[in-house]
Amino acid sequence: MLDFLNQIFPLAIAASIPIMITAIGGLFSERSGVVNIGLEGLMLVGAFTSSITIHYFDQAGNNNEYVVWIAILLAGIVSGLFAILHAYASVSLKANQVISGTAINMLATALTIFFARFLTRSQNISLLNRADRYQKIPILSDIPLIGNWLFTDIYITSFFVLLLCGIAWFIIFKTTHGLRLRSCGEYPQAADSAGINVVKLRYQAVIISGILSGFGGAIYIVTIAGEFNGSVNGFGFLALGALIFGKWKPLNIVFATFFFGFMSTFASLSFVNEVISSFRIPYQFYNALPYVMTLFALVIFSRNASAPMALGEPYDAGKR
Amino acid sequence: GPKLDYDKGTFTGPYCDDLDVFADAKKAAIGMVTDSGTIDDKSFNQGTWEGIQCYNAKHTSAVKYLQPSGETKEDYINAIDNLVDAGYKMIVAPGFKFENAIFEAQTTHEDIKFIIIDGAPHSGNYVPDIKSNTVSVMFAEEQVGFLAGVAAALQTETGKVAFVGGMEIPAVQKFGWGYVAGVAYANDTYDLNVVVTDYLYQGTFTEVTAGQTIAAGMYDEGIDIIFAAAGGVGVGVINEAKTRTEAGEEVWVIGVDSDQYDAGKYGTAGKSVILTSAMKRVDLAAYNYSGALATNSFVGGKQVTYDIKNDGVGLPANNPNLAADTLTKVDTVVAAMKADTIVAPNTKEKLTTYLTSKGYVTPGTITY
Amino acid sequence: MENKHKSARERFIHYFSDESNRRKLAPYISILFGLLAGLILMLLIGQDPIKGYINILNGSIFKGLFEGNFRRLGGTLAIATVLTFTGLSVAFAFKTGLFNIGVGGQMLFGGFIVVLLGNVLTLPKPVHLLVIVLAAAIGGALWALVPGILKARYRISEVVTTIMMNYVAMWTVSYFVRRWIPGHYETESSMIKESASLKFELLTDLFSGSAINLSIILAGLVVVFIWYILEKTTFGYELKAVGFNPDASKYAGMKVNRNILYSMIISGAIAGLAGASYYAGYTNHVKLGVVPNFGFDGIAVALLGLNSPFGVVLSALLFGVLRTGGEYLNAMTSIPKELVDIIVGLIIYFAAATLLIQFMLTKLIKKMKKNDEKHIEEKVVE
Amino acid sequence: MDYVIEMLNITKDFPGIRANDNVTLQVKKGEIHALLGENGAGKSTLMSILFGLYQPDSGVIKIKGQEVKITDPNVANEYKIGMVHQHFKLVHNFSVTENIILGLEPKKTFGRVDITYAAKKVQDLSNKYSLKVNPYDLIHDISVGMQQRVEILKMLYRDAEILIFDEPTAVLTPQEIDELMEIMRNFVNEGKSIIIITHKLKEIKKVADRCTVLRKGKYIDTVDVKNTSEEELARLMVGRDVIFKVDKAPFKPGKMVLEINNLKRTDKVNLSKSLDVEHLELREGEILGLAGIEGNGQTEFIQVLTGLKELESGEILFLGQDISNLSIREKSALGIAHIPEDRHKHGLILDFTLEDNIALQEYYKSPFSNNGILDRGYMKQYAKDIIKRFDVRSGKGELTLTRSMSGGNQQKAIVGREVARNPKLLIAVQPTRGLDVGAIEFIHSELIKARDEGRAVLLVSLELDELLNLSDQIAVMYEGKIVGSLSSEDADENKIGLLMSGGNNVGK
Ligand SMILES: Nc1ncnc2c1ncn2[C@@H]1O[C@H](COP(=O)(O)OP(=O)(O)OP(=O)(O)O)[C@@H](O)[C@H]1O
Ligand SMILES: Nc1ncnc2c1ncn2[C@@H]1O[C@H](COP(=O)(O)OP(=O)(O)OP(=O)(O)O)[C@@H](O)[C@H]1O
Ligand SMILES: [Mg+2]
Ligand SMILES: [Mg+2]
Repeated sequence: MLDFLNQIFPLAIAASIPIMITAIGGLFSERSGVVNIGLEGLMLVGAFTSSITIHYFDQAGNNNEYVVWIAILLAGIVSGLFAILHAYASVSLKANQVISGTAINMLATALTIFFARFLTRSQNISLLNRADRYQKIPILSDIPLIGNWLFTDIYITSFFVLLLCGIAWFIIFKTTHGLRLRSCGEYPQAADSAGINVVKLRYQAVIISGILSGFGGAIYIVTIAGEFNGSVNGFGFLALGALIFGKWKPLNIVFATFFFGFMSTFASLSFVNEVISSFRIPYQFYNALPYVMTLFALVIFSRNASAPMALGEPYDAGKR
Repeated sequence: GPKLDYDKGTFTGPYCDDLDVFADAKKAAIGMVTDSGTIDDKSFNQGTWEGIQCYNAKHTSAVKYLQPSGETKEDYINAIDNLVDAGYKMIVAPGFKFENAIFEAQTTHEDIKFIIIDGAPHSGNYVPDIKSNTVSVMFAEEQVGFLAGVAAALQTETGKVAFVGGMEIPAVQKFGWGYVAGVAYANDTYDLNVVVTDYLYQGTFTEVTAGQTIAAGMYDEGIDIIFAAAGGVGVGVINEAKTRTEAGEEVWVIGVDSDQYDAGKYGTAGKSVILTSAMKRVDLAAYNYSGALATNSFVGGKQVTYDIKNDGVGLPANNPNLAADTLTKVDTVVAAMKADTIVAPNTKEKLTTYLTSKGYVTPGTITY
Repeated sequence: MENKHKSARERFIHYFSDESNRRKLAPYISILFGLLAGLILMLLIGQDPIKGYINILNGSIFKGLFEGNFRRLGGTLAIATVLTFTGLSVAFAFKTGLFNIGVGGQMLFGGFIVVLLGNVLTLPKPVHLLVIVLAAAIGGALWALVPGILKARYRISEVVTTIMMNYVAMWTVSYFVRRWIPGHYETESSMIKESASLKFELLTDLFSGSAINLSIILAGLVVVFIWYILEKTTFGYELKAVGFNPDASKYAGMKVNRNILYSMIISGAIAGLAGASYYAGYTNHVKLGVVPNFGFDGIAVALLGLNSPFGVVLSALLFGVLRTGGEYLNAMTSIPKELVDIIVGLIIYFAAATLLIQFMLTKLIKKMKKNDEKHIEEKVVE
Repeated sequence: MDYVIEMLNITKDFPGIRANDNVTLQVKKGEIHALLGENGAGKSTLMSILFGLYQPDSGVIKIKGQEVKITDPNVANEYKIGMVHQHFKLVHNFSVTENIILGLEPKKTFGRVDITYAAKKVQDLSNKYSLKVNPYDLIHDISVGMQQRVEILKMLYRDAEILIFDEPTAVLTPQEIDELMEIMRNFVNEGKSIIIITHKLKEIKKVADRCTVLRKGKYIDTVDVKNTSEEELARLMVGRDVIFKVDKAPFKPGKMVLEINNLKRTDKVNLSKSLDVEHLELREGEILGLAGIEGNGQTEFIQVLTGLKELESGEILFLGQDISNLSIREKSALGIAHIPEDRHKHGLILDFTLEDNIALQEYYKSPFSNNGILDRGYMKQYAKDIIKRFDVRSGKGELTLTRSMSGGNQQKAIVGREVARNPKLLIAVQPTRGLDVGAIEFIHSELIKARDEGRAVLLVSLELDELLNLSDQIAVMYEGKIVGSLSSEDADENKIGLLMSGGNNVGK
């Protein structure tokens, strides 16, 4: 049993990290009052950007550690820029944010494939450079239990993401910037009359959501997928789910995504685990398990979760 | 304005150079329809397209593929109609999913030639009905699966190997059955005790994450070679293998359909986690029939099997990761297969019989 | 009366002075913008855009039409039919304040029930059809019931639950198909019986053997029915009221939770009908391991159709034309398939930006009015 | 000239309407300047321009003689202009302190908000002006009156010298109003200047020095309050004479309509919202006023009465029938009509047309619908009748989206809808909150009319004037109990005020 848990934890962390950081990105956007169902598309843009970046490094025979980081960084930048489309529609044009998000998803799919074909002649880009995974971390890995669960077989990018989640929590709940951000999502009229530039803040927040989703997409590529293939497998939608499941709170989101990662890892490992597979439960059951468990968890933990009050409402500065 | 040469590729496949040029071949207009995957699936859509491209490279022609908007017979027929309307004279359709669509199309478009790979046209009753303008190309996946099994059994250090399938489609199943038989053969012949510890279908060709997790679970169990015939799931498997290898473990993946050596590369030293690949030369079939069309030597109305005898299946010519000894032994098996002294099982029943003949008590924990 | 004597220009100004009329126009303008952007893109990649668009129209409608071959039109209509159902499902939920991302799953489950009953029942065709259509609606409704209950009882966002239910549908269907109605291949179910197929010889022949089927009539009926419910019945009135303002609806004595549930169920039932249309009219069996894409396309269709039943029909037709025509375009030219996807994405994006478009119209009208005023003044001076 | 603020010839257009038309407003240092006008006269717009929320289309703003451009509230802040909006601009789940410092937060390292320091500063300010707020309370936990003080603190925190109050008294209890007036005077004594928007002439008389009147967006006049009577002010505002005293027929009570015995309900969160009503009765042809300071259980009482909340024990007899367990719909069908307190949240579906909103209570019944099918023709005609009868003004008649209507007209539509149902019992909760005198006059006369036709009217209001003017009997609620009941002859402001604040029981 303990062995099984020891095995699940590192894999579950790896599986949840891309969703986690994307959900945190979504958190910024939604805390500022802008619904972002375009997370999937933004992730995809990040996945593509990182892949094409690494692809060029690969071709140049560059195998330095920083390649991956450059790719992640660029992915963030490009996704952040792409998110401006969403910000422009939903903040400046006061558009229906759901439509705009849907458009973002559609455009991302079409454009990334278009450019992948255009640049590499294939929508399938395999990569040589990938994120490093550390089997052991000095001292930390030796801590009983926790050492096995948190500091074994861990990708360096996972630390990066956890750090970002911490920073996100700090910004949103401790800083003046966070206070202002939240006020825009709750009651932008109040923010405005307090001299806060709602439009600017929302732009910032949507762009941050793009950047973090871009990181998410890139990390998906450099840890899990190892190649780009025109999709991020619905991770963006799962991130959206985790955001709601996590009641728009960073810590809860971290747990929500981890819960999901844990369940899906458990499901996948059940195929392989000798004891569990000896029960001969149909594989469809395991495959459905993460989603079913999430539904149950929602019932238990997320009743009456309250979204930011002004979520989805375009802010009309002077109602002009 | 400047033209973007968008989808006319240079992807002629790694084996194009080796293929013979057809004498007095004319220009040909060859269309292809992909099934569920994309054209760049590193698998048989890509292989087929590479064959066609290769023909194009050698005998400048008109080539085009379409990815249908859906996966139904109607969608396929629409795509075929579109290609026909656009003037393509031969349509290549890789996948058993095209069986119904080709059955209809071969009648509606009598002057067009059809190649269906991995399946045979039928009216819905699964009884092949191949018109004279159609060829059904089948592959002996079990044979190359068998070879992969032999190689795996000979190369494993831990004595544990595994098979991961995507969805249970016929081609994947045959790879798997052959693989298990190959391991059994090696155990029997070379007095080994290698176990196919895990044999499973993940259920999709897309769940990369699941592929990675499953592979991790398997490698943790001590399995060191996984034969992955699983599309995107296989991508996850390969990725896990790379990560482990870079961290110093010694684990392997056996690739499928095409030579996946490149997909398994890590670092810049040119090393790969792909032990070998169970290749299925769809490119060869597509190339050959393109040539047949262009040289007016197309003979339809039949089913053709690409197998070890006509180099339709096999391990790659270059196998940097296989030991010399393994290669020799595999070559023996190849020879025996060509001589029909080894017959790889291509159904579940035949596999059971085969295993029994190799002294296996009926399969235990594993269901094939 | 007066209108008769007004010039076209005056009528234009008069018509668009009304904000709601401006809003109605927005989708058309966004389509125009999307197509314009497509035109520019084609030019950019060195292709002839006129030929491009002609190809799209030919491939989806006209090719063969004048020789009496209606196959392409039929195919486009068949796709549009499925999209009408999924779009309507999303739109109905939207109208009542719910965002149903789970149409794909509901459609799949409804379709599964259809294929199941199409396999195991032996009935005369009319009865069989009736049974499967009803069963499809019930199947879809059942699948939507879970998010409905979770929303009504626990206030859990249907956005998450419907996403989850999509995946659950995929695996549930996969399990039961393989248990009960396995096909020749492990990845699909067996075919439904002829008596359960919505294909109708007369219709198929009329459209030269295309996929068009009886569900197009069903779609027409359902669209009118839903419109009627929403606009003409107390039930629809309640659903909309609850969607807009649950608090006030409660004050007016409506049962808010029950209405949320009903709304979700109906949306699911329509999605289930999409399943009937697709699985009994188009494919005649279920493929495993995929959630149909029509669900997500339905969101776009609904949004472009301004969530109104008739708007949905129009936008479903447009999507049908672009999808089928796009493939033809791809076959005929070296314009890539992704280009059509980009155009569709842009249309949706511009649809989101309706406000910009309305704003521009407002400005135009103002300018025209001002010009007119000046004109009149000048006249007076004369 | 020692004007601190001069707004000269301001014009502001909204699509379809000129909200301010060449308006001029001049405020002297240290004065309380009232801004008076009907609903939609353009008062809020003018103040929003001063506060930088809108830009004027033409006109000049001068501060202390200097011409300035106030492009956004930040600029207004710099000129030390502060504003308490008609609808409070407070974030409901933020603390008092967080709301006050928003936009001007004291910082610690790493951009952290220094909340302890801020809270202390807020506490100090609060003490200085005896505002009695707790810096750590969450906004949604405190009363409306307290929320207003938070708004005031927001201005003080920003060192505002010119304070704008947009209808500050509409939401306050009489006691709170008095306290507010006191606070305002303190400010003026400190040299600050105040602009106050209100519809209540009495208040203007009480605190203001001068008064500027707007009508339909146009500037009418600026008068010295001391030398101008209430009647005069009203005439300036409306453009005609206004009758203040309502005419009522003599009190002729009929059958018992509503009788409440031993009604109990415990509120675990807020005990003062628990109910314990021993006895209350209401007859045909009677207006029963329910007085009480906000938050003393009136809202809950009405919710129990109408079926929105359940009661624990006791009986509610309606025409002799116990209705305590009936649903909202059943009660409404029996003939109970309800004009809710919050018209936007509870009274209307803002995205429905007027036609649909007018049918909101009866759409399910014939003749509005038959067998579940709406009779659109009837609905339209009915809506037209109501619009005409109750003078509901809007752009496109029954097809207007209610969202685009003015507050007064929205309220008229609700009153019309409920009164026209000819209910046996009409429950009106704060029916005139925030309306101008014209609209108030109209709604009052409708309530009286209902009474004179023999209906029972339960009027809940925070405004004593309204209660005293309309009611035949006034009951006072304090901490969920009826602490006194007075006939209109016996009642006066003092007695009621005393009861409201929990003083000794009289009457009964
Ligand atoms: N953002 C806006 N867009 C369009 N019209 C507006 C807008 N704001 C106000 N108006 C219109 O301008 C006019 C003046 O409104 P304003 O809010 O200034 O009135 P007011 O005097 O404050 O009324 P009240 O007493 O109801 O508060 C009204 O007719 C109103 O409908
Ligand atoms: N977008 C708009 N279009 C037209 N009129 C508007 C718009 N926004 C606000 N108004 C009108 O502007 C006026 C002022 O709005 P404000 O926010 O002051 O509310 P109000 O109507 O005074 O509300 P209340 O009556 O509850 O005090 C109102 O008459 C309102 O209906
Ligand atoms: Mg106002
Ligand atoms: Mg008002």
